[in-house]
Amino acid sequence: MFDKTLSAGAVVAALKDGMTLGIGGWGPRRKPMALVREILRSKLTDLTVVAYGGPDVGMLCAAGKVRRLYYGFVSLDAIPVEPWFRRAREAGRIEAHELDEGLLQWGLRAAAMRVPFLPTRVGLATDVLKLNPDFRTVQSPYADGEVLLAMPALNLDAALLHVDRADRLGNVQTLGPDPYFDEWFARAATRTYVTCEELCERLDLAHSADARCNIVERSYISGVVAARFGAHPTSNPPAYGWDMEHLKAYTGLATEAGGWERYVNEFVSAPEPQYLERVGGAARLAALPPPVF
Amino acid sequence: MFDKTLSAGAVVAALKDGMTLGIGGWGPRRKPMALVREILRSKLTDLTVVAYGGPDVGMLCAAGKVRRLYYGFVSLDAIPVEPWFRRAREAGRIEAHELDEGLLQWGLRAAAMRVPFLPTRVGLATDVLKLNPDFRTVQSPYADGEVLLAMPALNLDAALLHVDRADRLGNVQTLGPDPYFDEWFARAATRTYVTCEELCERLDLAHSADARCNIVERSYISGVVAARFGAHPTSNPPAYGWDMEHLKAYTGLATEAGGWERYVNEFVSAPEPQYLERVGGAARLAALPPPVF
Amino acid sequence: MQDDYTLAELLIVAAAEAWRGNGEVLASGIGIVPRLGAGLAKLTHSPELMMTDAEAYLVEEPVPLGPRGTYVPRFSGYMSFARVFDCVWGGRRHVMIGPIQIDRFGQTNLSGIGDPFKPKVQMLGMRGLPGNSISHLNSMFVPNHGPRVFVAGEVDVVGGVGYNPARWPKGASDRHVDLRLIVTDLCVLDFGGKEHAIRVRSLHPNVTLEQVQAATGFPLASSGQLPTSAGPTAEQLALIRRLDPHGMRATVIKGNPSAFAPRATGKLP
Amino acid sequence: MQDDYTLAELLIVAAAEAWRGNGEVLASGIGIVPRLGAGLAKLTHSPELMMTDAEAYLVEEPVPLGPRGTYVPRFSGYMSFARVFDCVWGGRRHVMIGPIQIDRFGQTNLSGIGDPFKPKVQMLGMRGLPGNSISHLNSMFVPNHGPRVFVAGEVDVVGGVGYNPARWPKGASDRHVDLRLIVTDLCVLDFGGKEHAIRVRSLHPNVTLEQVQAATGFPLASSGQLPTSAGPTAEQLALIRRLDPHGMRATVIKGNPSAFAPRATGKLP
Repeated sequence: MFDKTLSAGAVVAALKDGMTLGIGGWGPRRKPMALVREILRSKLTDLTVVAYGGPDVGMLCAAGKVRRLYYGFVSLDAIPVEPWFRRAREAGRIEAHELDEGLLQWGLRAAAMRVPFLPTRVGLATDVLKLNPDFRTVQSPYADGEVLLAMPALNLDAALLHVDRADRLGNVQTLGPDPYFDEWFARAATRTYVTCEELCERLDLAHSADARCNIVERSYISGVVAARFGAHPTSNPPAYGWDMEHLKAYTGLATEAGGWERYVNEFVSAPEPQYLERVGGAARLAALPPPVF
Repeated sequence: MFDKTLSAGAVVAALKDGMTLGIGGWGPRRKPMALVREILRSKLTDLTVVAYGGPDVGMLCAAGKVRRLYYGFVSLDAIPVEPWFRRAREAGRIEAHELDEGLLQWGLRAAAMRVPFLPTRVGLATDVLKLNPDFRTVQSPYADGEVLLAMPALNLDAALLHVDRADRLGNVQTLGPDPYFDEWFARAATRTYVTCEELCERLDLAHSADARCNIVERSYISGVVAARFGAHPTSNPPAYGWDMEHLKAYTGLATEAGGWERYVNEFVSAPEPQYLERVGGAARLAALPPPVF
Repeated sequence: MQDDYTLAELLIVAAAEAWRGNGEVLASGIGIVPRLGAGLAKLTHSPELMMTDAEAYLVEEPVPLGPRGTYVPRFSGYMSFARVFDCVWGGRRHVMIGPIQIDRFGQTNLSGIGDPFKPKVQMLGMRGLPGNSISHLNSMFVPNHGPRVFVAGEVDVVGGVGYNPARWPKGASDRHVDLRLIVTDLCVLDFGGKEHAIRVRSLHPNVTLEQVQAATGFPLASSGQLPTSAGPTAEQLALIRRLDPHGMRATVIKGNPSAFAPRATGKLP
Repeated sequence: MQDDYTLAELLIVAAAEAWRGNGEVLASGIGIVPRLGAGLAKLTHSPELMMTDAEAYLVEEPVPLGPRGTYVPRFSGYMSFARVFDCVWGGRRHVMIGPIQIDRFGQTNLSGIGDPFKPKVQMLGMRGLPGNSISHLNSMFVPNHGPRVFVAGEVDVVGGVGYNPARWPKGASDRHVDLRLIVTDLCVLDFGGKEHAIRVRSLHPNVTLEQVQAATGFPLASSGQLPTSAGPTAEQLALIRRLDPHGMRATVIKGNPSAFAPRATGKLP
């Protein structure tokens, strides 16, 4: 057969400055953080990022990797505003294309369906139009003649996702209750790279009974990286919750001089195995409780 | 609480001549046949029907209930062309709005999202446009300027579905591997009526673990009818397969003089409990094997 | 005895009223008071309301706030984020959120303060405001009624649409816009004034119309004798306690005052 | 020994070639020969192909035709009908179907014969032809090559689009249209002629170009010495038998002839 496994470093080496990257997950949930950290370790820059943002977006902003950002929010949930994103925004350092959450997925669907736009009322009469001056309206060709926002396709050069299981062929499964919009990030992207908690030789042989947890067919998956706890410090339900202790410390640094350098030195500069040790090791991470709402 | 259960007769009494009805399922799969039979027993007529057609469409055509039909196909699968649909078409008795299968769901999604149309390339350069002379194109307002088909919303007055489980509140679950487009029929409809194999008091109390099998939230379900084997002679996987013996006899009648009257007399004229007896009774129906492809 | 309730508890009862008679909609209360209000509505006057476990499932019994002990929610349906948007765009939902700014048109802001291209204070972002406000019923909760929230001009960033004709492109449809209640720590407002102007509907105990107007950046409509906002009945209070077993509602208003505590006049932050 | 195969088996090998070098696409073979061809492609030259169990799941091992005995398919992914359309519109698919009519432009018909408003013979309907043909790779299978299938004018009902400029509205894009092979009981055709004209690519044993042209309602392109279509190797034959344990391929061509049986000349239905 064939084998799509590669290292996080090889994924990042395949990305180019100026690319448009989609990042799966939702806020502090199931983010491909091992790949984000690998980007932080690299020289990759000048990115356009499309995400339901959490610490992925915050860290990329803090590191100056983001030129342009399409987002509905950037939040750590229990910490409502991502602190590093806030700093970057208040400094005017990123071109902010703020969107309605539903509009963002509509743009991904347009890209997935390979149409230039999808119509909607959402965004009309709001400052979505001010923050996205390139957006146009379209008129219904039917008797209603209604004018709608033509949400443009958010075509991605690459999407990054974290999943529970993957195999060497690129089949993937997520086991949490909500797949978020990962499927649509993948379908909107030319290439998609996933990190996974568990790498199998063949998902059909190992986990056939869970095939309905397959969020997108493998033709959309270009590369697979084994990364146990690769979503940390975000959650990967139901396996582990987010690491609020870590996120609080990370947030605290945002108001300190040299805070980002400290975070990088302590958690990012060393490779991933050390990262996992520094945040407490496998036993602690596996025991992070799921959040209760 | 509240209680949405009613009889099949009450459902049909709530429908009006000239309405646009969507029918869930796919070909000879999970069709709300008990409701279709109840329509056959009624005076309801002049319907516009939207369906991935199987014997539901064939029977409604045979009975002269259909004025206008939106469909991608009408098939019994192993019997590729639905025989009664074929007769009606060849007699020129129905206004046929033949669509691409994907276009049909796109029209349902437009209705579900309450937009007047959704754009697509699908249907351009084909006789979909000849058979749907009211369809219009729309031009992308972006630099590509591409001309696309503006698939109009297929707004339904009512949708009819068959599900495995429902409760009195209108919560529903389907247990088969494919939910087809039932969700989108429901979202496209002002009201949706379901028949169910198993009626529960409360699905949250009885089958919470299967909540992900809930195909659409109960705000879209107006009425619930208990109808064990309500999909017969179509399949309801994984519970029972289609009844090919019955479908073959039904097909054979289409080329006989008075064939439809014979079918009605034998299977439709008596109420549903007798129908189930006449087609072999519960033990036979429960043992109908799933088809193998 | 019946008067022995906090302002937060009164606000929960007021919030619950937003969902009365809505029919079968998804009741989304974002934040402690709105969520408890939605739960209370479902447990009393509006059992047909739908509600989530705040994650991906629908429940028929509102999930209590905070750690659950041995309580395990039971699911009647599925409501992933993807399905939420389908539900929103389909219109069968009523959400109550806490914007950082509201203007006379009912336009709302959750994005930030100042220039949206370089905000003085960046907040959450648009989140679902544009979609919610243009698709289905919307209400708002303001725990700190003052002119910083109820701004004199337009909100700094329009996230949620309102009844501002100047904002609507020609040919666009506002037919699904339906703003309902604004529950604040001073009063309950609605959009029942002329051309959907914001109107005082009831005043909380010991609050005067003058206080409310002084704390609001634009003129409020009002008519006749204003009722006093109803507090919880004993039954409602018992339900509120069941829905909030850890007393998280005590954190909503500073000092967790009684509903009948005297108000400082000329409240201006 | 190696020549001991049926025409159907040769067609399966010819069909399999359609999916060579496509990359990672969903290989959908509709009907016995196309489905066996897709399976053969995956088991030999193109393991990256995706395939379904003909219901709602993806498999990595092609599912054999007919009753399965103790064989239980194992699933690597999910492919409901809804997802099929996402896959189709996304373009990562190659389908081979058997149209009832094909014209010189590659336009195809599965709807019916005669006036589409009152057909002489109603067939299946458009099914997925418009979407398939405008979105991704398409091939065709014709077990009865003749002028009733390869019609002189346009097909009676255009379901699948082709290379017919007159059909395309100004400004519409045909950039994803990519018609590949037509495998018939006489030959293999492609769209490699001038302006995508249909061209003979290879002739089956004992078939002449003249026979093929006589059985086709429009002029076919061809160039130079035409090769004879390859039959299965022993390995391919073994795989075909594994994929079709009940011998359903014997029902495809009337009489299930050897690939080397003599052909009647002037085959005209």
